[in-house]
Amino acid sequence: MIEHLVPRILAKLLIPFILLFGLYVQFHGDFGPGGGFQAGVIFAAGIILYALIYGLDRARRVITPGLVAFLVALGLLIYAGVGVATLLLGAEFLNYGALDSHDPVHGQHLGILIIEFGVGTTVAAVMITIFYQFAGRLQITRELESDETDDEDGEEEEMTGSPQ
Amino acid sequence: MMEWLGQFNYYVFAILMMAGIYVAMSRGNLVKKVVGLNIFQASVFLLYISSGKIWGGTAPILGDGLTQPISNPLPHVLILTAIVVGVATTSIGLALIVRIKEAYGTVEEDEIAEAEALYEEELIRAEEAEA
Amino acid sequence: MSVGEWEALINVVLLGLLLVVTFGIIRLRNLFGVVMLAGIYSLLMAMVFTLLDAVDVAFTEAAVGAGVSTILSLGTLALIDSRREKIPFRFQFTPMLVALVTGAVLLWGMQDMPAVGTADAPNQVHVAPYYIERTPVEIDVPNIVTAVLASYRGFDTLGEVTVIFTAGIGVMMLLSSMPVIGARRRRRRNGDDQENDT
Amino acid sequence: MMDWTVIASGVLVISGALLTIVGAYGTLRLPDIYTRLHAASITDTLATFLVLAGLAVPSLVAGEWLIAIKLLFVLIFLWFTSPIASYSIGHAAFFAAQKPKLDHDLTDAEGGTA
Amino acid sequence: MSTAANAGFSLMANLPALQVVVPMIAAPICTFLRFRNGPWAFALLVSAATFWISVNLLMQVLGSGDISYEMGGWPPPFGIEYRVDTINAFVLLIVSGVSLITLPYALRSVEREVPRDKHHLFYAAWLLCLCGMLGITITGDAFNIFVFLEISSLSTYMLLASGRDPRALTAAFQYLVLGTLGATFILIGVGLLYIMTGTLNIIDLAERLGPVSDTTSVRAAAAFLTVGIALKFALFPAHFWLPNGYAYSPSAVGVFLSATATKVSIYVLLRFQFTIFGDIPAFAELDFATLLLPFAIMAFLVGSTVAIFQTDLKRLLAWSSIAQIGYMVAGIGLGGVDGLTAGIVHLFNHAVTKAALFMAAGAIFLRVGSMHIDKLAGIGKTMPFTTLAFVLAGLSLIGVPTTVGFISKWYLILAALQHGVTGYAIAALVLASSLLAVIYVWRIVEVAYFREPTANREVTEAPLSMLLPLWALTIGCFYFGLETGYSVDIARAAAQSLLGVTP
Repeated sequence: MIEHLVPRILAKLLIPFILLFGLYVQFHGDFGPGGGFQAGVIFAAGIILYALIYGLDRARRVITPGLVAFLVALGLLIYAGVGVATLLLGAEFLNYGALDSHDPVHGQHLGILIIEFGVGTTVAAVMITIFYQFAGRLQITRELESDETDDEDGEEEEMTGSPQ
Repeated sequence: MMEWLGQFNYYVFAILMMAGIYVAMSRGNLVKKVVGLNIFQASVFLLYISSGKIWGGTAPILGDGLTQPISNPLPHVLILTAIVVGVATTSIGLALIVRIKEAYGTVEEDEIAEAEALYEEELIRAEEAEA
Repeated sequence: MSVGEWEALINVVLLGLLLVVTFGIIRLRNLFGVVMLAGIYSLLMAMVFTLLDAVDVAFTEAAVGAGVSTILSLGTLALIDSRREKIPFRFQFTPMLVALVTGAVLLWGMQDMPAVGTADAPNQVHVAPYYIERTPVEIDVPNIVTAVLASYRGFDTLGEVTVIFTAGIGVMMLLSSMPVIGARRRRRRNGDDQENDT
Repeated sequence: MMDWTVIASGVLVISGALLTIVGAYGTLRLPDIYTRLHAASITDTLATFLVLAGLAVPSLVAGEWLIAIKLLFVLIFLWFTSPIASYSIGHAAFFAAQKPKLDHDLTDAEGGTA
Repeated sequence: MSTAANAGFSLMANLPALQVVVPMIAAPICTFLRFRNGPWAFALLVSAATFWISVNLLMQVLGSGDISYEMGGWPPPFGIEYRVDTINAFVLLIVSGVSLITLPYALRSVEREVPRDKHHLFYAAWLLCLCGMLGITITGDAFNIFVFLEISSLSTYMLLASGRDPRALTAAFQYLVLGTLGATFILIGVGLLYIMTGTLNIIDLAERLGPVSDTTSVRAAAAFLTVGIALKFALFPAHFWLPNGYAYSPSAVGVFLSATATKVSIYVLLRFQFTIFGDIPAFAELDFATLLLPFAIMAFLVGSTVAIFQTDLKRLLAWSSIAQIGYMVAGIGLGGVDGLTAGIVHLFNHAVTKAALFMAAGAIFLRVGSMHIDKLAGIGKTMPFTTLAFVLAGLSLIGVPTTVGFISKWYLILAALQHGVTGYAIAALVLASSLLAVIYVWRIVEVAYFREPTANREVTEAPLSMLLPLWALTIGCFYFGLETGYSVDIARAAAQSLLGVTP
């Protein structure tokens, strides 16, 4: 593999800012354009850039596929969990007003903050997962194809299992 | 000036939609089909967003001293959801394409049909050999 | 010219560019180029959305359509190792008929639709004013889109998150097991003469 | 006062737009990937600078520093990423064994860059 | 408004939300369960819970009328409303019931046909599919239908492609293209309605359509909705993905989808057709469901004919499903209380019959390892219980009296006979199609009972976990054929409420 020195240095410089921008979009969504979904995509873009430049294996060591798979489910659970919490507090599903018994408007703020965080988590994790799957597949296919030219028997035909 | 523009956005939507349907239905290459679907879906976004616009209005973000009318926020919300649905469909579609390529060695529709027929023949032959 | 008229003019220019790009996508056979044009299409769409006051949507379309979709498509192209459509552009009757009929129904249906950008269209006077008036009181966030997205229609958004979750586990399911190059190998062994791909 | 702002920002934006057109024309007409890249990078750096500067002028005059600073961030970001993108494309082209087209009919191409 | 009710948590009052939310929350949890059979047991538990909820909902609706539930506490046109009436409570019951009865069966089928490391994802997709279909059914908001439609579609693509047979992949992709076209058509239709009325709530929409009902836009919207939904339920010209999709995906998926997916889409058609456009006089002469009638007739003729020539048992059943979709749409297209009753009761009856048939086919596939008809020779002797169930359910498919299939066809023909000469022709075509069904069911019977087993491999009876659900459904075919009190009465009540006729 060729050493991409220039992009590497630039990525080192930019990735923190991309992630920071993701967080800004996440938590500034109440005031300007943005919100959990956009933030998740930007955050994932930062990680994907990292994986593109430093290699998939290194990215997987930093953010393991297991963790990402966990986050995929976690985000949805956070969102739905808020709904369940409001149910248990005696209001309708997703009625955030119930989250604060004194000030429904504050309850709404709180609810929106939490569910946007859930949205961001799931979106970022799903984007990273999808990228990992496609990129990981590419890696494996290349390896298999280079193996294939070596031996002629179709031993790996029945092979199943996870690439990770 | 505004009059002749009346439904220009909707006309463009109709043309883009037709283009999307045509690409998705006519092209044999699966990747191009997915791109066609993307065009098709994105054209519908144009329909919704155009319907929410007020000329001379402003984005639905409240601030001090707003005097202009505010464009309708509801279509924006709906389309945010639709965009997400679109990318979700695209990713599943592309993943399926990858699997199809691995199984049949091609992403062209007519060649897939050939490979599928070949696969079926082989299956029958294998079963006969077993029996 | 008023602000609204300028907006309408820029709108026409951008939509014209959109049409040109679409035409390019239809005609181009190089898949790499098609994917890039699809990215440009999304970016142009995002610009149109900005103009039409849908800043949140524009943001998302730019990030998703021009960003994520393009990356995924490029990844797919790398995986399927195919750069060019086999069949050149040619006229096909049935799809054209379907497209034309759909378009005709749509154009027919548009006759009675209110013009774009008018403030007294039905959808500007029925539910939308409620959101615009009540958001400062009931939710108290400046971005009305966020208020509607997260609270008034929060359940739609929960559905949206579920959709993206489904896509995530779908891709995991489809691509996580070891690739079975079996069929391709079989094909290669059985019919060597069929090697016409790549 | 007002006119001066409009003229200044207008000149900047329009010259940026003209440069973009030149860059686009060059990208289309030049013979090989390296020269095309050259035309494209003009659009990336100078043209964006001019356009963004043109946009910043009115907000600076009106004293809206926040907008100007945001535009500055955009500019810095573009100045970092665009050259890198050009670099990466050139790099990839070089390793994909793309040869510059030196034997091409140059008179045609020179017409494009003028 | 957003003020919280301080009444405390009430399970019964929140059933409409829980109906959808329980499987939705269960899906991500399911992805955490990696141990053997864990995901399956969990999905079964969740399915049982949703079934319990839908039974209670139906009882509440029958007892005290329609239920309206405000998501997030926002009043209807502004927030999303869940609205349960007789018909969707009935469909909810079918969907969750099928899921509950199919899951015990799925255990062995999935073990064999889906790689082990994907089981947690498979069952998560199952739950999402269930959640999507329940959401489509229960919601009272036009855009919410689209969202849940996509949840169920995406998970359906996954389920179809989850097996090992590569032919399922192409079927899934074809369905993806077609399904996306269909869903986007629905989106266009909803958009046009929204532009004309400014609302998305179905009840509010129906009211506000009155003044603008004479516009071309509303008609175009109705056309887009009808075509979009027809693409979704694989009506005749859009059916080509279905045979391969059902035949080459894991058996349990075929059972589940054939019994639920098309039913839910047909419910959506009913909902748009009658609740939204029902009161509009302009639509009296141009009824879009009636325009579907020729396609429906083509569907049952072509479906039954092609089924005869199939050599793969599951493909045969899938083609027969295409025909059955035709019957349902024909019932709706004929209109009137009888026609609608026929359509709705056939939703239920076909769910029971086809689920039983696909279960039997899946059980045979598990033991024989092939679905080729020649390989099934003598199966009546080696797998007596499975084959007997298949034959009995097959009788119901044909429409022999005392079975549920007879009930549906009876009402369908009754409805057709009210339409004069064309009606007689349609009734005759229905009978002809039933005769074709006799032929393809007989082919299986002939192979299964009157040919000697040729395979030298030992074929044993299907496992009990498959036989029990199979026989439960087979008995259901006869029980609901004799005791029509539940299905027909509810269907008739639903038809009357859709048409606004007081009983």
